[in-house]
Amino acid sequence: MRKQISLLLLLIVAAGFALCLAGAPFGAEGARESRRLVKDNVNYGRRYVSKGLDENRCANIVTSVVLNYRGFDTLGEVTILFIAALGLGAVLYGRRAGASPDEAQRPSLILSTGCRLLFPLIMLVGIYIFIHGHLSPGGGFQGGAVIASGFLLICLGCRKKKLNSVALGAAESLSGLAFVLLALIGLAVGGSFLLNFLPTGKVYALFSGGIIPLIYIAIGVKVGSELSGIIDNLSGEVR
Amino acid sequence: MNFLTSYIHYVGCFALVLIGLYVALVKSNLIKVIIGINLIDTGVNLFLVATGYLGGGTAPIFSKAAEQSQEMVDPVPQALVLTAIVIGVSVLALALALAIKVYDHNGTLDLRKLKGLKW
Amino acid sequence: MIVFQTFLVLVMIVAALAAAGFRDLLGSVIACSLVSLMASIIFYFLQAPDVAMAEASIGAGLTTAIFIFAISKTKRHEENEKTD
Amino acid sequence: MVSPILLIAVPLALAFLTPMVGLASKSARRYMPAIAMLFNFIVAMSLLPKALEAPIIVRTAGWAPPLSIHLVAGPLGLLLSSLVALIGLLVAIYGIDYIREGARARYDVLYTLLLVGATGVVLTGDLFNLFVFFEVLCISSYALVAYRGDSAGVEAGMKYLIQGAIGSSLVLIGIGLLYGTVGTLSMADIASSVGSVAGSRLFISLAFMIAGFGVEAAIFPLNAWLPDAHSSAPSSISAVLSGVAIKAGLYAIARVVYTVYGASSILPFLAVLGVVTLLVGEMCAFAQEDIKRLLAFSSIGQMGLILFALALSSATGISGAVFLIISHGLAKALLFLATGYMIYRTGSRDISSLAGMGKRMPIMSLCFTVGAFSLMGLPPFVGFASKFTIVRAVLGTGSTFFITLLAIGLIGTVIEGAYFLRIVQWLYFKPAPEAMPEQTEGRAPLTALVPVGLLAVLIVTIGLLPGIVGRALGPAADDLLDRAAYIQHVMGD
Repeated sequence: MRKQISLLLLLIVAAGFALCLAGAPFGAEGARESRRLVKDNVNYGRRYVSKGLDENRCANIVTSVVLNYRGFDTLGEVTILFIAALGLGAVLYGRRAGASPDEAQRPSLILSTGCRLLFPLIMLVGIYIFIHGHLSPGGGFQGGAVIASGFLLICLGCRKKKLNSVALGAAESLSGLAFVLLALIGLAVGGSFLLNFLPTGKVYALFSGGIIPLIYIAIGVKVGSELSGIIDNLSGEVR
Repeated sequence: MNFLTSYIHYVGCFALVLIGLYVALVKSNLIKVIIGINLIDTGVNLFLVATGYLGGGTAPIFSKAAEQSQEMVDPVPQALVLTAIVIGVSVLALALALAIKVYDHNGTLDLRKLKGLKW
Repeated sequence: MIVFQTFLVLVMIVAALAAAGFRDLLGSVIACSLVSLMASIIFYFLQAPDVAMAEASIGAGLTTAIFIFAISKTKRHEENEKTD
Repeated sequence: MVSPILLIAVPLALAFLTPMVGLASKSARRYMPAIAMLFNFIVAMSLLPKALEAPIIVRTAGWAPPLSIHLVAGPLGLLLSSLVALIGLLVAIYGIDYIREGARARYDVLYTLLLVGATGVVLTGDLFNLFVFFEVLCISSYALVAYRGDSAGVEAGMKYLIQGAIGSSLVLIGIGLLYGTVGTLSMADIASSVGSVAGSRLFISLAFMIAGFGVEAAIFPLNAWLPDAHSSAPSSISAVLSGVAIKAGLYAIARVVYTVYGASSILPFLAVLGVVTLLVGEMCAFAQEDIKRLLAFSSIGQMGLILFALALSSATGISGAVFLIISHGLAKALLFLATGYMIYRTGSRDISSLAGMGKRMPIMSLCFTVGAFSLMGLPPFVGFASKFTIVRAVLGTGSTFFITLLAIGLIGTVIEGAYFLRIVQWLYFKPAPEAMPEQTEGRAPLTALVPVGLLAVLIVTIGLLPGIVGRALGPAADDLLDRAAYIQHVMGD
C-alpha cells in the first residue's frame, strides 16, 4: 500500500518537474536576452556581479553575496549546524560506550606518527582556505570542513585521543557570538544589521572587504568545531 | 548536441531527485532511506546551480588578470547552494544519530519490524 | 567539453542507481560518495568553484565518514525485502 | 528605537551564550530561554502599535529591500511573533523544573533556537530566508522530539525527520523553479513580477512549496508524523510544537499563496483540504485512549479549521483564522502543560488513569477544563470568539460552497465537544481508584502552576474582552490580503 502511494507521488513529482524544465532554456540562460537580465539594476545576480566589486571590495562575488547581501541566511545556516551538533549530542546522550574488542588493537607507530605529522598541515590548509575566502574560491564552510577532516584523521589514526569537548563547545559558542556581535555593531553604528562598517580597503589585498574576512574566520572556526564535534560524537565508540 | 548543452545538467539533477525520492519512499532500511535523502539533496543542489549557469560565462570571482569579465554566471544560486549543502549535512548527521538510537532500542533498522509506530 | 560533462552525468546517474540497488549498505554509501564527487566536478564545470569545494569536502568527504561511523554501529546489510 | 531584527538576533546570541553560562553556573543556564523570550515579548509588544500603522521594513547589510534580505515586521508578523514569545516564555518557565532527565544543557539551547526559528519565519520578507528559518525550526524540533532518547521518542523523531526532510527538499525545488523563472528571491519583488499564477512553471513551483510546507503544517495527507511526534516528545515540547511550530508552517503557506503568488484560484482546493483535515483529525482523536495522542489529533483538526478559514479570502475570514491561531495556541499549550504533570503524577498516559484528578490536582484540572472548554468553543472563553468570527465570515461570503463545507466542518466540532467532555467527566465525576499509591514527587511546583494559571487567565480574559486582540486582527488580515500595499511598502516607490 505504502509502495503504491509512494510511486504515485513519485510520478506526480516527476511529471511536474519535467513539465517545468520542458520550456528550455531555463534559469539564467533562458533570461539572457530578456529585459530582466539585460538591465543590470533589475536582475539580482547581474546587479551583484556588476556592482559587487565596488560595493564590498571583495574579489569573490559569491563570498560577497553569502556574507553581505545574504548574510542573514548564513547566520541561520550556522545556527542550523549548531542545532545539528547539539541535537546529535542530546540524542546520543548517555549512550553506553560498548567495550569493543578492537579497542585493544593499537594503531601502529607509523600510522599514528604519520597522522600527527599530517594534522598541522591539514589545519594550515583549512585556515588558509577560510582566511582567503574573500579572494579565491573557498571560505568558512570549506575551510571548516577541511579542519574537521583533520580531526577525523586523528579520530581514525590515533584511537586513544579524545577531543576536548569543553574547548570545542567554547569555540562553537564564542565564534557564533562573534558573528552576531559583529552584525550587531553594524546595527549600532550604521543602523543596519550586518552592515559592512569597516573600511573596505583595496581589492585583491588580504585586508580588504571590511568585516567579510572577519565573519568568514568566525564561520570557519564555528563550522570546523561543530563538524569535529559531530565526528567526535559519532565516532565515540567505534566498534 | 544542442540538446545536450542546454539539458544535460537538468537531466542529471532530475534523475538524482527521482532516484532519491524512490529510495527514500520505498526502501525500508533506515540507512537506505537516509541515503535517499542525501541523493535528493545533491540533486536539488545541482538543480539550483544549473539555474544560474550561463553558457560561456566565467566563475563569479574577479582576479587581476581578468578585471572586467564580460559575463559571469549568476552568483546567487551558488550562495544558496552553499547554504543548502550545510543544511543537508546537518539533517543527515541528526538522522544518522537517530538511526543509531533506533538500532539500540530495537536491534533492527528495518521499518517493517519497528513495532512502536505505524509507518 | 560537453561530451565529458555528459559522461560525468551518466556516471553520476549510474552511481545513484547503484546506491539505490546495493544490498550492502557500505557499498551503497561508497556509491553515494561517488555521486557527490561527480556532482562536485560538474559544479566546477558549471563555474561554481566555491560550491565544488564545499561539495567535495562536505558532501563527498565528511558525509561518507559519518555514514560509515553510523553503519559501523548498526548493521551492514539490508534485510530481505520479502516479508510483506 | 528598537529594530525588529533584535527579535531574532538577541535570542540567537543568548542561545550561543547559553553553553558558556552553563560552564559558570548550571542553575543560571535554566533561566536563559525564559530571559530570551521575555526580552522578545517586551520588544514585540512595544513594536506592535507602530506596526499597526505601517509595516516596519528592516534592511540588512545596508542595502535597500530587493537587493538584500529584509524583514517585514507587519501587523501579522509582529502579532504572531508576540504570540510565539508569550507561549515561549510561559513554556520556558514551565520547563525550568519539568525537564529532569537527558542532556539538560542542550535542551535549553535547542528550545530557544526553535522559537528563534518560528520568529524568523513570521518576520522575514525573503523567500529563501523563510526556508532557512523554517529549517531552524524543523531541525530543532526533530532533535527535541527525540530529546529523551526513549524508544518511542526516537522513532517518532526519525519519522518526523524523514518526512520533514523530504518536504524541505520539495520546498527547495519550488524555490529553485521560482528563482529560475523570475530571477529574484524577495517576496515583494517576486509578487510584483509574478502577476498571477498562470504559467505551468509557476503553478508547479507553488504546488511544490505547498506540499513542502504542508508537511510541517500537518495538512491531511501529509500529517502522519504529527500524532507520534507530539505525543512522544516531553510535554513542554509538545506544547510549543502544537502551539507554535505547526502554525509557522501554516503561516508560510498563507504567505506564499496570498502574498507571493496571489493565487486565489487554488483557495477552494485549500478549503476542501482544510475541512478534510478537520474531520480526519477529530475522528481519529475521538478514538484515542492516550491523552497526549488525543491532544495531538485534536491539533490536526484545529489546523484544518484554521486552513479552511484562511482559504476564505475575506478580511473577516483571515482575522478569524489569526484569532483561532492565537486561541488554539494558548489553549493547546495549556492542555499539554497541564497534562505533563498529570502524567508525572499517575505515571500513565491513559485517559482512564485521570480518574479523580479533579480532587488530587485541583488547580491543574481546573485549568485543563478551561483549556478544553475553550477549544470546544464554549462562550465565555476565547475559543468561542474565534470560532464565532469564522462562522460569521463564512456566512458573510454567501457562497453555497463554503457554507456547505462549514456545515460539514461543524460535525467535527461536535465530535471535539464529545471527546473533551469525556475527559472532563473522567477528571471530575469518576471516583479515584483507592489502590493508587499517593505519589508526592508528581506534585506540581510553582514554576508549573504559574504558567498554566496565566494561560487559563489569558484565555478567560481575551474571551471576555476580545477587543484586546481584536484591534490588531483587522490590520493583520489586510497584511495578508492586500498584496499591492505589501509590495509598495517593501519596494518603496
